[in-house]
Amino acid sequence: MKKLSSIIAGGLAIGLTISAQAGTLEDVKKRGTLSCGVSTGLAGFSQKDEKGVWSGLDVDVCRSVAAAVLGDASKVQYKPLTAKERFTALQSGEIDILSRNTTWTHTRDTSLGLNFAGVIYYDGTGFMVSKKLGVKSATELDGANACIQAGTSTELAIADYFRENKMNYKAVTFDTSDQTRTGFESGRCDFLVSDQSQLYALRIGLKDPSAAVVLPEVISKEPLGPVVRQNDDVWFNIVKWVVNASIEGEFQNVTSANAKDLRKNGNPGQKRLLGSEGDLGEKLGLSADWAYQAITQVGNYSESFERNVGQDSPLKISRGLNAQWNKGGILYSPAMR
Amino acid sequence: MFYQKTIEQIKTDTRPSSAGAKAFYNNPKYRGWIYQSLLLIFLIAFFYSIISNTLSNMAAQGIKSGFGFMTTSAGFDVLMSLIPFETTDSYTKVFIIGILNTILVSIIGVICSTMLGFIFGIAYFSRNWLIKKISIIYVETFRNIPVILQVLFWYTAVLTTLPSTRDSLSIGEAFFLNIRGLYIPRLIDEPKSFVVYIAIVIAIVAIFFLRRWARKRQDLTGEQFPLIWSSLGILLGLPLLALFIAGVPFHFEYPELKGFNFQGGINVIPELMALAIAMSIYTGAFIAEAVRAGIQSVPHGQTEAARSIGLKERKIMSLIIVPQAMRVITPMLNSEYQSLVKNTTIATAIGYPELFTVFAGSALNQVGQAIEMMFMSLAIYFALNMMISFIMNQFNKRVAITTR
Amino acid sequence: MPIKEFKPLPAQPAPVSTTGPIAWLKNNLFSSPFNIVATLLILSGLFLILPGLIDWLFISANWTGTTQDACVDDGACWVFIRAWSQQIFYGSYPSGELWRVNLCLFLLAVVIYLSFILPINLRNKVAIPAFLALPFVCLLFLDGRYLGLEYVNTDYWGGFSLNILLAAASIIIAFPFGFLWALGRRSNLPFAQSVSVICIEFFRGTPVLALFFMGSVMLPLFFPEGVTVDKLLRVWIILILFMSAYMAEVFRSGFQAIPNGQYEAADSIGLGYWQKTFFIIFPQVIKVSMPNILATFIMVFKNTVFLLVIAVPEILQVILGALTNSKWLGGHATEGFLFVALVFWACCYSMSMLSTSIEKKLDTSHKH
Amino acid sequence: MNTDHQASIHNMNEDIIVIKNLNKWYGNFHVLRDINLTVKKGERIVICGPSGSGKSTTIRCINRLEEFQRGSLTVNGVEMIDDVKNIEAIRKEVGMVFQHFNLFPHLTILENLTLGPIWVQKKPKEEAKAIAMKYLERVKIPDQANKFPGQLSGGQQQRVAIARSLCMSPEIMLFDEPTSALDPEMIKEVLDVMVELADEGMTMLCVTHEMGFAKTVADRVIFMDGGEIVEQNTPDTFFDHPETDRLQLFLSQILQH
Repeated sequence: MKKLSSIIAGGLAIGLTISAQAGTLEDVKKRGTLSCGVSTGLAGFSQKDEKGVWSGLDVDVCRSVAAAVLGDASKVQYKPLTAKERFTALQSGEIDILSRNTTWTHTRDTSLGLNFAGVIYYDGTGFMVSKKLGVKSATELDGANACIQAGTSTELAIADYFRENKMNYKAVTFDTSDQTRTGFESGRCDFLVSDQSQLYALRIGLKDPSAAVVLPEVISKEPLGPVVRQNDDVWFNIVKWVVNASIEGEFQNVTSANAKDLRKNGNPGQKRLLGSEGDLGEKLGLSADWAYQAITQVGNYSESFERNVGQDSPLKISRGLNAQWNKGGILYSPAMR
Repeated sequence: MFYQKTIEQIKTDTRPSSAGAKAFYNNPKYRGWIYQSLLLIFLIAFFYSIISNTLSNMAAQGIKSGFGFMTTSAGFDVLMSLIPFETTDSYTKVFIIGILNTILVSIIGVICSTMLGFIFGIAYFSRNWLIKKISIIYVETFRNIPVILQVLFWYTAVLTTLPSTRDSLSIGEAFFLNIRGLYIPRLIDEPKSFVVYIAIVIAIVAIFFLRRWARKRQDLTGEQFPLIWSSLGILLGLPLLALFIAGVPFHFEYPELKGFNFQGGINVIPELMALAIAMSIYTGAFIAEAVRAGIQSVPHGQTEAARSIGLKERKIMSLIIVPQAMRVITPMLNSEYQSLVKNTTIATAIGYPELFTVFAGSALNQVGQAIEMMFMSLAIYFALNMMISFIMNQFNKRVAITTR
Repeated sequence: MPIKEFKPLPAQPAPVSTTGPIAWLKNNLFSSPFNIVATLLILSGLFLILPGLIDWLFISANWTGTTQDACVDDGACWVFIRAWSQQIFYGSYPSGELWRVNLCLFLLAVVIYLSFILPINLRNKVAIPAFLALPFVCLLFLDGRYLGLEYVNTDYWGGFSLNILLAAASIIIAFPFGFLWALGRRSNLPFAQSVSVICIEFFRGTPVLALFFMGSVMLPLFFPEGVTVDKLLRVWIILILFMSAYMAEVFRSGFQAIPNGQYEAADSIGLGYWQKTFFIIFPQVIKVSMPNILATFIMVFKNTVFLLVIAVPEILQVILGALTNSKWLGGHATEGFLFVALVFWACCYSMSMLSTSIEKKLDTSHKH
Repeated sequence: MNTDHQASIHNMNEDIIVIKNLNKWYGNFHVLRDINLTVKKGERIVICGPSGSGKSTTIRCINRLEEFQRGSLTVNGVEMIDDVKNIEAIRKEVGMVFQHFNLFPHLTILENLTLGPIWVQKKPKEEAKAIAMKYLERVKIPDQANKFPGQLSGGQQQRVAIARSLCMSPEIMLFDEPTSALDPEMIKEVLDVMVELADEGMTMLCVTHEMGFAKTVADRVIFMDGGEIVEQNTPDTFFDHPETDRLQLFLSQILQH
């Protein structure tokens, strides 16, 4: 009986974690892994393959942070979360960082006890319609049915848009984005509303992708980025600057392939970023090679983008807004000095 | 004296062994109170810690509390509602729409699953080998597959088999069936239409009296009256007569294809169809099993005895088998209906806007007050289940009295 | 009068018209006009559906390959299932450590087998503790930390093995809880009784989807700041409470099936309340409740699929995740759902067969 | 009333049941082999034999609770064919009492009795009740009319079952081991009712092991074994001078007890 109860005690202890109040950085270092909240499955952003390996733009944020903090991009513990539980999971301390295509809004930033640490993808709500309908603009959609994923900010955005334009619509909501695609494909609704990033993924999934077009209208701003808990500025800074380092890396032409070389032979800006000059890492409470590790192991923003959602992926999303500021986009990293 | 008082308790609770009965903690009465006090202390501590933790967590996370949100505007659209709804309407209205939609699909589910269950339950006893096998396959297939898969399956099946809006299947220009659902004409009242409604009421009352008259007549003369057919005749005939006397005081609002969708008429959305089909088939399998068990619980000798006094097969069923089987079936029906109501929550997988999808789903995501909204939803499910339980218990009493 | 010797008439074969395939057809398929019509309708229905179905399922299905590109034929793309099979059954559990999951499944099978073959006196002493220890032993093995094995976080557990183990671990722990609640409901202590009734009715009246949702969103609020409870553990707690309520009702009807004489006999040999309950009543309640326990288990086992709404990587969640992978965006939902349905059907059907056979064994009453 | 019965006894040369070459199989098992039996009106027949010999099956064929495959069966001039109307007509002529009574547990005793008269014979309720009470008095339990079967003893239940059959005023009564599920003292009360019935001239076929009843009441005793009729004779000859070794053996076995 004694043995039994000790087994029970041991068993129960496994699930319980009491995090020290010291700070996320110490917790992560002590644990040796980064706990990262991701989506249960979102093509190009966070997806698992047959071997159980996670990949995607959202996932790469976590990998970069793990590389910067722990020196190893694979030391990430992925926690798939639904839209409903994502903030609770972060607030309760179950995850260290939430990187789950979450739109940066005023309300979320100010009232939930959270901080958004940057933007990794400038998104917006868009429409996809069947080519057959011959619709050229969203303003022609009066009286149509809309396929929407339930419980997203899209649900509100579309209601606002239609009210503003004095049009009617009928919302057909689905639980997952895959189901919205099925609904759209079968003709249950006339158009599909979603973040543009998803529209491309959903379009690829159609039996005949060329039969659908994405309309030019973008009816809302949806900047997506990683989120951390409030009142932990050390950790907030780390995540913020890891995101920036990846963007700066692209700007400075530092890639996973040439980082090693540039660390020795690069210009001062590159050297500062890669830690061979200056003390940027130290100021964050990390080792000097924090950004070097992140870029060599995960790649700069461009590499990550093209690999996951861009030209090297099945989604083939063009950079658009998400290009560097000097190339027609709005991606702009604060100065790395 | 003392022992006499507590003898009931001793019998069912504790029986002290003769040794050690003196110590007060061995006294069953005190022991019971000790257990209960410990339980009470535990519960107080438990709830106190939960409530204080929750409050401090909510404060830290900036979660509001209270029911203020009920009056604010929802801001999103609901696919289907039995009452008029605008995106600017309040969450209270969303809540009511959710309840109504839950009740709607539950009622459809209860009726259809009962029909399916009885048909397949009785089919098990068919002399036709194929029918019997189909009954077995039906029960064993559908009750052993998680209902959520069945909902997804039927939804896919419904969506893939129905034609697009432009190629709707139609009967005349009144009934249309397409991927957006079933469109039927809506009946619009005119001033004189009350005549028809009165005729319907009269017909129902008339049937009630006809039944009594027919029973009395049989008691007196032994002659049987074709009650079902004559009732049907009255139920259809009287309103029809009134309809023509009043000069057809109705007109129809026909569904019409305008732009993307049909406008007007009544629209039965495919989500409702898929959910109702899945619920009916899934629950029907359990009811069929209950019906089978109920009929099997009636010994074969009952049938033989009834045959030997010359009763016809149909009368044997209605006078001998069914009344006896019902006492086994009724309690099972009660729990199946209750789980049907609870299972409607999986509508969230296909987006039928019942309570859980629309209120504990969409609305909760926008408002974020999980505790209030979850408990409001749960209260509704409890209320619905209690209602079912009440009705079935009344029914069960009637069955039980005549069985003994 | 001389006694005649009785010579039985030789048995004759039954007339051909009453045996043999034709008679069988006549009796079972075409015995009345109604049956003839019904049979023809059913057969024509089958002929309409079956060939296309078989063609899609088997003949023009794609069986070999590892990527979506291998699915060239019109039929089902079983390559999808094959490629994802490890995820479907084990989730992301590390490939090298799968033996631990298999060990747990094996232990579960062994304990169940033991509880059927052991003599009754050993069953109480061996099988019950083995059952109760099993979930925790499995926990230690799957987690690995405390046994010096590689640590596998619960986030990596998943797939169908998770459905099985979670359901089993829940029902095992729900046993004592359910039994306590049932005792509470029967007891004469008014407070204990009402607490039990409230617990039972609350968890029986709540949709399981709502319970899971509460486990994922509301439970974290109940713990003090800084304390986090693993999601799987929260789910486990919810499942245990949910099942306990159903088990309590199962036990309650079990109690009612036990003849009063048993209580009196236990009293007469001077056993105390708890002794009486555990040594005399409990084993008998378990025995008569066995079919209902299995039915409850089947119900909860099926309900584990609902865990997908809170992103627990059980089997259907794996399928849904796979459907969103950018390399598999071809819409293989049908194949995935069909496969999950088949897996569940096979398990639940065999369990319900087991339940029926136990019921038959238990049913010693004579029916006439 | 009595004169009526006397008349029917005198009218004993009228054949009421004629069974010719009756053969029955359960699947491939040959249960009834060339049964030939003619019963005259008012005749009282006891059938005995070891279990599985086909006694019950034989009498159950008479009111078509069992089908047969070959041979012919005529009841009161109506030949049994595979036709619903025909079967109903025959069942109206034949009452049956079962080993396990088979009363309808959800109906009161009175309702059990009036069920047939009301729904089959389409009699007014009051008339049906009067008939029921008449027969309940005959089986000596009119005071139990409003109870449910479960509240009665086995013997009372069996008497109700007999009364239920009599309410349909059948020409023939079949008894399928009516006493074998009863305690000894209850056997007597049931047998008494049966003897009374026999005295009134009812045509009776009775499967029973009550040899005393057979000796005192039966006009003819039939011994069956292996699905065939081995011997039939008057009770005296049957018991005192069995013709075959099989019957001798059977008698020696049951009389030992």
